[in-house]
Parts: sequence; C-alpha cells; structure tokens
Amino acid sequence: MSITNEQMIQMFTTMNKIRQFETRVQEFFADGRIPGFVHLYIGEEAIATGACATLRKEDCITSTHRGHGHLIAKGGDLKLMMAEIFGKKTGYCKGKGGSMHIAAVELGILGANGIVGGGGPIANGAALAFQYRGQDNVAVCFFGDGAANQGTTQEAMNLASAWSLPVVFVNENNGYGISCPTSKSMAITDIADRAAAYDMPGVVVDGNDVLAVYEAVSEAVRRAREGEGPSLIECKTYRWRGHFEGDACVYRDENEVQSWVERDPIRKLEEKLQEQGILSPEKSREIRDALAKELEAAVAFAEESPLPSVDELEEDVYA
Amino acid sequence: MSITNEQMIQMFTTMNKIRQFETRVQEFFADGRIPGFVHLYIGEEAIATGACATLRKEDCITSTHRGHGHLIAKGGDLKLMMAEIFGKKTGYCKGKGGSMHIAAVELGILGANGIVGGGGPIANGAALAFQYRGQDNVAVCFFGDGAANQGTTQEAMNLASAWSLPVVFVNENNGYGISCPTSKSMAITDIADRAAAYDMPGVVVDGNDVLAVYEAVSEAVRRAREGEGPSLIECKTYRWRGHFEGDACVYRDENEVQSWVERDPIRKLEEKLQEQGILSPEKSREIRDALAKELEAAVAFAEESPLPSVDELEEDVYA
Amino acid sequence: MATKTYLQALNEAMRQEMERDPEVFILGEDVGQFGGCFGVTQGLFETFGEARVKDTPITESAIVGAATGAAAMGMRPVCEIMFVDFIGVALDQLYNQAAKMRFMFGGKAKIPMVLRAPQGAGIGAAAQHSQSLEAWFAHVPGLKVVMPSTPYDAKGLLIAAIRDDNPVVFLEHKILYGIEGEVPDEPYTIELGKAKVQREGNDVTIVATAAMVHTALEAAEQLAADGIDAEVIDPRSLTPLDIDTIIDSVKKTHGLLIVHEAVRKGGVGGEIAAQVAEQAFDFLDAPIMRIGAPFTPVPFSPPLEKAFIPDAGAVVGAVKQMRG
Amino acid sequence: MATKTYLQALNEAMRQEMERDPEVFILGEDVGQFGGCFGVTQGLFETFGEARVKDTPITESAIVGAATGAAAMGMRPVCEIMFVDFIGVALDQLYNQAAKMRFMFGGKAKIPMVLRAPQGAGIGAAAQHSQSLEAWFAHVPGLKVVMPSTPYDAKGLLIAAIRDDNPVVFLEHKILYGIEGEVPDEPYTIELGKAKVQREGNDVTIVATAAMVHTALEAAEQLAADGIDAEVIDPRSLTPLDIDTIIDSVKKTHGLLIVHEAVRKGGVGGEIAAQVAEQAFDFLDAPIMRIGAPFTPVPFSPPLEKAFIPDAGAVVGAVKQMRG
Ligand SMILES: Cc1ncc(C[n+]2csc(CCOP(=O)(O)OP(=O)(O)O)c2C)c(N)n1
Ligand SMILES: Cc1ncc(C[n+]2csc(CCOP(=O)(O)OP(=O)(O)O)c2C)c(N)n1
Ligand SMILES: [Mg+2]
Ligand SMILES: [Mg+2]
Repeated sequence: MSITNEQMIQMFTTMNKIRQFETRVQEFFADGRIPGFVHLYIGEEAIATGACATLRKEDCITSTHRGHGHLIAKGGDLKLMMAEIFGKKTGYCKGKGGSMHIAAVELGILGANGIVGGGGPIANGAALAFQYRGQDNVAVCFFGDGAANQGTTQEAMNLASAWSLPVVFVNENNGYGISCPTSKSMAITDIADRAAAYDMPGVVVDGNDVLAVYEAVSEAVRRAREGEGPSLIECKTYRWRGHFEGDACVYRDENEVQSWVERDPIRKLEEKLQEQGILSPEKSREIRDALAKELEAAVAFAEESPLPSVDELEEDVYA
Repeated sequence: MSITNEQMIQMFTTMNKIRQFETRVQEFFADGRIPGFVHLYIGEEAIATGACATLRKEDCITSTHRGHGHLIAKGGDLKLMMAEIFGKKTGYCKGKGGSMHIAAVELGILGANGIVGGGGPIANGAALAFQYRGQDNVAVCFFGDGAANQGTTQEAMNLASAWSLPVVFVNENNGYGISCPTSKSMAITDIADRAAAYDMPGVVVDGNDVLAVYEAVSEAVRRAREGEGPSLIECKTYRWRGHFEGDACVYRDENEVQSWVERDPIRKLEEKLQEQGILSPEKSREIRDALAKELEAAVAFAEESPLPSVDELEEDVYA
Repeated sequence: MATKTYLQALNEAMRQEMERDPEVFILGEDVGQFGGCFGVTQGLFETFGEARVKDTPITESAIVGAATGAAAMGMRPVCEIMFVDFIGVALDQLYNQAAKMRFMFGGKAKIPMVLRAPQGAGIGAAAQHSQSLEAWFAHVPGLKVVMPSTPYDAKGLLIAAIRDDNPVVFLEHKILYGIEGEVPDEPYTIELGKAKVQREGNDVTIVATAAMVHTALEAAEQLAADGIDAEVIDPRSLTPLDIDTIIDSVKKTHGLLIVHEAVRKGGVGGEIAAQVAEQAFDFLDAPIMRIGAPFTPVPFSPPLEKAFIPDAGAVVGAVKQMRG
Repeated sequence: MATKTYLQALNEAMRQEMERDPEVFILGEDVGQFGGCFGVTQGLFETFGEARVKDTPITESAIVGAATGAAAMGMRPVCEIMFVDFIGVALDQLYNQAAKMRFMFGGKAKIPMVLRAPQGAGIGAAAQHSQSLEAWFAHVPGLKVVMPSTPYDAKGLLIAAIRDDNPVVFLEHKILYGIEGEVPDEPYTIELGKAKVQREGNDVTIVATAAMVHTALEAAEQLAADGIDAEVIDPRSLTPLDIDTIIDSVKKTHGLLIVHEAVRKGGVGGEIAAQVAEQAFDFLDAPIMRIGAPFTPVPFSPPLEKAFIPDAGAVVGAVKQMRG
C-alpha cells in the first residue's frame, strides 16, 4: 500500500477537522444551543478518516447516529453541517434532519441514521446500483459493535456476499453499545470473525491507527472495485465522550477512558509524521489554525443563518 | 452416546409415522380436501425424529411452516393434528390455525410458524424461562437453510450465546428456500460455520441419518442442560416434494430428487436395524400396520369432526 | 384491447416498464425462474435475465433496503414482498428509511421505488398469510399507497407507481389475480390519487377497496333489485386519497358506507368516515357506516374465514339499515 | 399519597410488581445499571439483580421474541423498546407472533407480556425518535394498547398491564416523564378499557391522548374564559376502547373534537370519530373535528417541531370553529 506524504498530511488534517468540529459541538450542546441528541466521534477519528481516504467522490457511505466524523471525512461542508445541527434553514437538510440525519447524496453520503443497523441494507442498494451500471464504485457501511448484532446488519452482510456486491463493512468497535459492553452483547471478541459466516474476508485493525485503517480498507475497496465482493474490517477503538452528550457514563471507569485517551489517534499520527520529518510542529500548528478558522466561519454561518419558517414544514415529504 | 435398541425402534416408528401422515396429507391436498398451503416433510423425517428423541416432554420446540414432522416427533396427537389440518373444531387449534400454526403448549410445542425465521426469538424466550427458573430443560429451534439468513434467526443465535441460553438450533438444510438454492442465498456451504460467529459449537451431520442427528443433538442438549449454552447443528437433507403441494419444481431436476430418494432416511435406518438383527421384516411390517391403523383412526376422527361454528370466530383473541 | 387477468396486467406493466427504462429492475424472493409465489413475475426472468430479475435470500429487510439504496442512486426498483404479512421483519427500512429519507434530507433525495405485496384472505392461508395492512402504510408520511381492484387499474396504476419518484406501496389482492377485464396492450398510466366511480348511483355512496369493490358491486346489483341505486367508488390509492370524489358523491347521495377487508377497528374506513363527517356533515342523512373484518386474526378454517371476510349480504344489510 | 413524577410512578409500578411476583422480569437495552435511556428502570437492577433486569444486545426482534417465548411459558416479561420508533425492526414478533399466538393456537396459550416504549415529539429527537405509532398497534387484534397521561394513571395502568394475561403495548409519552402528580404508595390497578373524564364540561367533548390530554386541558381553561365549558376525556387505552364514556359525553355536549399527536391521517382519531358518527350521529350539532400532526415526518428544527405538535391554540380554534 503506497501512501504519499501528502495523503498522510491530508488525513492528519481531516482528523483534526473532526476533532475540532466535535469539540465545538460539545460546547454548544453543553450551552443548550443544540436541540436533541448529539453523539460525538472524539477518539474515533482515525476510522472515518482512514476509510474515506480510500474513496472517490462517487463512492457512497452509509453512516450512523455517530455520524459527524464520517460526513466530514467524506467531504461534508462544515458550514452546512453545523447549520444543520443548529436546526437552521441553511443546513444540509434545511433543519429538518439534525445531527442524526445529515446527508449529502451529491457527495455519496446516504445519511447518518438514527436506527442502529439501518445503514447496511441501504449500502447494499447503492452497491447494487454500481454493480448493475458497471461502475467500479463502492459503498462503505459504517456500523458499531452494537449494530453488529442487529438482524439488518447480518442480513446485509449475507446479501452483499451472496451477490458479490462492492461493499465494505467498516465496524467501529468502541467496546460499548450505550452502556452495554461487547462482553455482554456478544460471546465473541472479534466482530471480524463474523466475516466467515458470509465467506468474506474479515480483518481486525487498530482503529486508532489511521494508516492501518487506510491500508485495510484500501485492500477491501480494491477487492470491491474489482468485483471480488464485500469485506468486513473491524476497527478497535473507543469513544472518549459518553454515548450521547449528557451521559454520566456509570458503566465504565475513568481509568479505562484515560488509557484510551493516551492512545489518541491524532497524536499517534502526529508523532509518526514528525518523527519521519513529514510534518513540522509549525506546519501542524498551521493546519490546526486554518481548521479553526474554517470552523469559526462555519459556526458564524450557522449562528447567523435563519431558522426554517413554519411554511416549510409540509414541504419535502413527496417528490 | 448410548442408544438402546428400543430407542432405535421408537425412532423408526416415529419416522414412519411422519411419512405415513404426510403421505395421507398429500393425497388429501391433491383431492382438494385441505385448504390453504401444505408443506410436507417427506424425506426429512430423520431430523425431527432424531432431535426430538433427545428431549423430555417439558422441553420445548419451535417449529416452522414445514412443521408436521416436528410436531409428531414431539408427541403430537395425529387425531388432533389431522383435524386441525382439515380445519375442524376438534383440531389442536379449533381449526383457527391450520397446518402452519399447529401448536400444543402442553407438549412443549410452541407452534409451527408461518414466518420464516419466526421461531428463533421465541425459542430463546422459552429457554430464558427455563434458565430463570433453574430448570434443566432445553428449547430446540428448528429452522431451514432459508431461515438461516433471516435477521431474526441471527439475532436469536447471538442472544442465546450472549446469555448462555439452553437452546439447540437445529438447521434443516434441504438445499432450497422455495426455489432458491443455498448456492444463491448464501456464499458459504455449511451453515454450521455460522456458529463461530456466536462462539457456539457448530456441527454438520447427515440429516438423513437419524442416529447421527440423535447423537449430535444429544450432545448439544447435554451442554444446554448443564448450562453450557446453545449449539448449532446443521442437518443436510432434502425435501422430496415441492416446496408446498402444487409446486411444479421448475428449479430442480428429477435426477437430483432421485439421488436423494435413494438416500431415504427411513430405509437407511431400517436396513441398519435389520442388519443388526434388531428389527425383523415382520416387526417392521407390524409397526407400519399399527401406524396405518392409528392414522386411519386420525383420518376418521378428522373427517367426522364438525367444522367450527361462526360464533367461535371472535373467541380466543384475548385471554 | 384484450381480455387479461389482473395478474397478467401486473406482469405486463412490469415488462413494459422494464423495456422502456433500463433502470427498472425487480427483486424479491423467488421472483426469477420461479416467477413469484403467485406467478406475477412469470417470464420476466427469461426476458430480462438475472441482472434485472433478482432472486433474493429470505431477508426482507435486506430486500427493502437494497431497493431503497438503489432508488436513492436513481434506479427504479420494484421489490416484491411475498405476502404483505411479512412486512413486520422489514418495516423499519420502509417507514424509517425509504419513506423519510427525502424529508430528513431536506428534499435532497428521491426514492423512486415500488414495494409490491399481495394482501388479503380467501385462500385458507391463515393468520400470517392473509392480512390487509393498508392502514399502517396510509399512516406513514412519505409513502404512497395503491390498491388496484381491476385488471385495467392494476396495469395503469403499477406503471404510474414505477414512474413515480416516491416510495409506493402497491397492494394487490391475491383473490383478484385471476379476475379478467379489458386491458389495453400499450403502456398507460392512471394518476395516483384519483378515485374511480365504478358504478354510478343516486341513493347511497359505497366506498370500497380491493376485493371489496367487487363485493360492493355485487351488493349494488342486489340493492338495485330493491330499487336502491348505489354509487360504488374505489379510491384506488389511499395516499394520495381522492376525498373530493367521495365527498361529491356523498353530496349527491346523502349516505356513505365504507367497506374494506382489513379489520374494521383502526382501518382506513375510520379515516375516510372522519374526513367525510368533517367536510360533508350537513349533507348526511344517516350515520356513516363502516364494514370491515371483525377484530380477530384471520382464521384458517373455511367457514370461519368466510365469516371473517365481509360479503355482499353485509353490504346490503348495512345500506338497508342506513336507509331504514 | 405522595407527589411523584410520571417516571417515578412507572418505576414504582415495576418495582412493586417485581416484589409481588417473581415471574415478573424486565429486559431491554440499557435497562440495567444504566437505568434505561430515559431512566424509567432506574434502581431496579440494584434491587433485583441481573437475572431479573436484563440488558440485551441491540436486537429488538430478539427482545420481543424472548418476551413472547417466556410469556408463553407463564412468565410475565416487561420489555422496553427504547423508542417506539424502533419497533419496525421487531414488529413481526409482536403482531404476527405475540398478538396472534392465542388465537392461532385455538385459545390454548396466554402471552402475558408488556412492551413499554416512549413515544412522541418535543425534545428535538427528529424523525426516527419522535413518532406516535399507537394507530398501528390499535389495528392489531390480540394486542392491548395503553397510553397513560398522568402519574396516577401511569402507575395503575402499568400494574394492570403487567397483571393482564395478554400482550399489552404500553406507550409512554417522553415529554410527560417529568410531570408530577399524586400517586399512592401502595400498588393499585386501573382497569384497562376505562376512559377517564379529566375535566367535566357541558359544551363540547374533547377526547385527547397522552401529552395531548394536557394540551386539551390547557385549551379548556382558555375556552372557559370565553364561556365555553369543555369536557376532556382521556381514553387511556385504545384497545379496549371505552367508546361508551365518549358517546355519553357527546350525548350531553353534542360536539366532539379528537386530539392526538400522531399524524392525523390514519390516526386513531378517525376510528373514534367514525364510531361516534355511527352511534351518536343524531346527537351531533356540528361535524366531528380531529386535530393531529400534519402528514410529515417529525422535523428536527425547534420551530418546525413546535409547529408539528398540536397546541392549545389549535384546540381552542377548532372548538370555536365547531361552535360556529
Ligand atoms: C434499532 C435501534 N435500537 C436502539 C437504538 C438506540 N441506540 C442508539 S445508539 C445505540 C448504541 C449503538 O451502539 P454501537 O452500534 O456500538 O454504536 P456506538 O454508539 O458505540 O458508536 C443505541 C442502543 C436505535 N437508535 N436504533
Ligand atoms: C418472513 C417470511 N418470508 C418469506 C416467507 C415465504 N416462505 C415460506 S417458506 C419459505 C422458504 C423457507 O425456506 P427454508 O427456511 O429453507 O425452509 P424449507 O421450506 O426449505 O423447509 C419462504 C420464502 C415467509 N413465510 N416468511
Ligand atoms: Mg459501540
Ligand atoms: Mg430449505
């Protein structure tokens, strides 16, 4: 797997973009400025980043309730995302969707999803369209360890493999479905072992190592593009925040959290790039500053944007 | 696994009982005397027989649309079954259920089921009751190769293994879900390989060999009774008849059918028992004749029984 | 124009749309060589091949999801759910995904898919293979819901459904597959949301759906013998619902009876009755009546099943009671 | 008697039933140490332990099926579906299995289970976490359907549901969890199928469910200021439905308005309106009116969500319109 310096810096940038975005969302939620539920991706940035770095614009993804990272990595515009999360008319979904439903079909983003396990069957459908039309595009389905048990996910893996669909199932195993540890929700340790149930390759990678994710997903994407069918990549990771903002996290202890914070995927990549002389501290600061600016512009955009007006409520139900 | 001669003769009897019952049902359906759909078990008798021979009366089963064999093997009364299939008031379900819904909770038969994959979650529930009450009973879930792909089945296997429930998942792989061969519905060859996805033992047996089924299920039942959790036993078999009566079977060729008819599970056992001197041809004939009598009594009962009266329609909806 | 069965009309609709538009394809259980459990897709596999007539595993969520995802990418899937009763294992993909995507995404997606499914009792298929569930679908914003009652409507409505840019639940009554009627050979569409007056009359309006349209027409003949001239209206689609045609009729006849096979409680009869009661109250000479199945699962045994399904006698009785 | 929240009342109902009957147990996602997504099962895990308060994987079909199977064996499971919106992945186990088993088996099974789920909008949870789906359940023979609106009712109805020998769908409105009211400390039951007159009045009958009961009461106060004396009735359960109490009221007031939060089209308002129109037509002075949400998915943005949910102003407006 050859990967250029430029690509690595791009990934570093994307991960920071997600981190900064999520940190801002966290603050806004704490301030009561964001309605509804917000599920943050902090700590898991390497997965969306590494996986989406293997994709083309025309490739598709299906995302989850914890979707901001996926959307940013697939090219989502921070302005339109932030506006949506604020419920503004200028957001990706005109304020109708919110955090759990951001979508940008033109970028191949078939939506965050409020239903655990909702994405797999839809990813198959997109992949089927590619296969039918003879396009060498792929669909990536992100799903959690909790979602791995859902019937829809398992059905989707079976259909994808029976039909050799160009799908990559990217499992984000962060150890919990809300409060339920994987040790209680399933008897196996590695979700990747389920790949054998559908005769597809199953790989476990360090989900906090963006290069490892990139590499594993690249190979799966190559297979998919070349008509060799679906793959399952399990990325072991951890969410630093609660399940949703406001979660008191009674089900896990602070040491566990700390041990994972020490394995910060961003710092990990940064150190590597610095060691290899690819990224100087100055360049790193520059990137972060530029992102901060972009983010503040997005925040300003979101803040200044109007709320939707009540007449719009009944629009967009039917085409 | 020690198995007595008496048990083997009992199994021989049960298989014949199923075969005779189904053959009669086939005739009645052809004569237009049975309404609705009828799915016959001819050719698969060894599975229900071998599996249920390991069970106690208090153990439970969940069955399928192709349920007559399971019900007979679990102790179902031919009279009440035939009456039900005829839609008579005296049937197991007062004529309200029909072939696809025969049940006898008092015998641990939690129902045939018209929904493919419907039984797994319910079997778990029965097993949970046993586990909760500290009873060493088990629940057996019969399901087909088609049902193996259904999300409900896969969810059920996961929950059973996560909770170490006393369930035995007995897969009847007859090669087809209606017209769809397993080669098209899944990429794997052995459904038993899915057991690993839930960290449970997965075993393939010749589903036309009642002793092999008995042996494999016995071990799974032992595990379950002793608190070691669920197992998956895949029984390779074939249905001699169409999916339902009336199926023209355009999707398979006569040679394939013939090759399986040559592997008749009943003849297989009969030959073995005769070789071993356990069953004489006379005894065998005696058994068959006695069964034929029992069956004719059941048929007479069904024929003579009244249809339900219209006032009964709105009964039995609520307890 | 030729005489065709309802089933042939549906089959022809799919065939012609597949010929017209390469993005139309079919998926479902046993829809290929087997031709569908009831034979509705017969011959399409032979003509269009495996790429466009796709047999699926028995995993309805994966079927509906595949249709949804493909539709989001601009294809026009027609998926078959073998019996509508099975929708319970796949409903999420339909109402939370397909139906809501456009709205949730701020109008930026189209989901041009059709979900076909046979409904209804009458063949002894019992509780899990005989239901009429249109009321569920009609309560879901984002779905269109179509229920043809004649071969002519079956073809025109199915072509319209396939060309529609929204998810359309297309409910066929299995007892109607064999009925015959005149059906043009060429493709044509019937606008979704337009009721059809199946029989004109001045004395009472009977709104009926699917197989009940025929029951209502039979009852209307019996009523005619007694000098009661019933108008029979088939809404044809429940979403959109052509309430105006119904109200115009009620303004003329001053009486309304609604007949459906679904269990009466919570059925669409309530919705239609309530809309008419709201908008044409002053025109009503008698209480609106509804006929539907009793509040029970569908029973297996023939006499019970027969008692479960509303019949012409019940329709005649209700009309006489209303006028009585 | 003490002041308790709706949530505490529910929690107390489960706790007292679990104390009374060892066969009552709880299962669902995060119902254990986490206490449930909304906190309704808080503290039960600590008291009753893992064997009776069971965290499940995120597999709703397996949850509902486990409850069904255990109930068939005589246990009394109370399962929680975290949001009613998720029922689409598990509906088959509820309506084709739990609800129909007794009938299909000829009356020879009992399925004494409760399926609890929060419903409704108002917290910005958007399209897949805010629906009101009671109309679906109310259309299913074999299910009972309960929707408490007050802390007192919440406790008494939940205890009755747990003791009921049928599958009961128990729908809590999430916006009500925090409301307070007087709730006796000791266990008590409220018979399922008995409506409650929440406010007596002579001029118009308002039937409202769940959170809309409070909206209707607020509207009634505003109407009182204008000299209109509204009666507010909460059916409390939709199956069984206490239509008699509603009809008696309509015979007194001669006017009926039905208010629910579910989308109006296809909602239970239609059923209630139709039953009343059928049985009390001659007592009505004006068309029955229904208020419900517009025919859209639940929108996220606060002003849209607010516009989606019927409010007291709409109720007052409708009553005034009815009264000309
Ligand atoms: C069908 C369904 N069931 C339950 C939920 C509630 N829920 C939302 S997120 C979540 C946990 C998901 O866990 P996982 O898949 O591991 O993703 P993570 O939150 O850890 O990223 C649950 C139970 C839901 N949204 N949809
Ligand atoms: C949920 C659901 N989908 C589809 C069907 C229709 N159907 C009935 S039996 C059957 C095939 C089942 O195949 P398998 O599980 O292999 O059992 P077999 O018939 O071979 O014994 C199908 C598709 C159904 N009853 N339920
Ligand atoms: Mg997780
Ligand atoms: Mg099979």
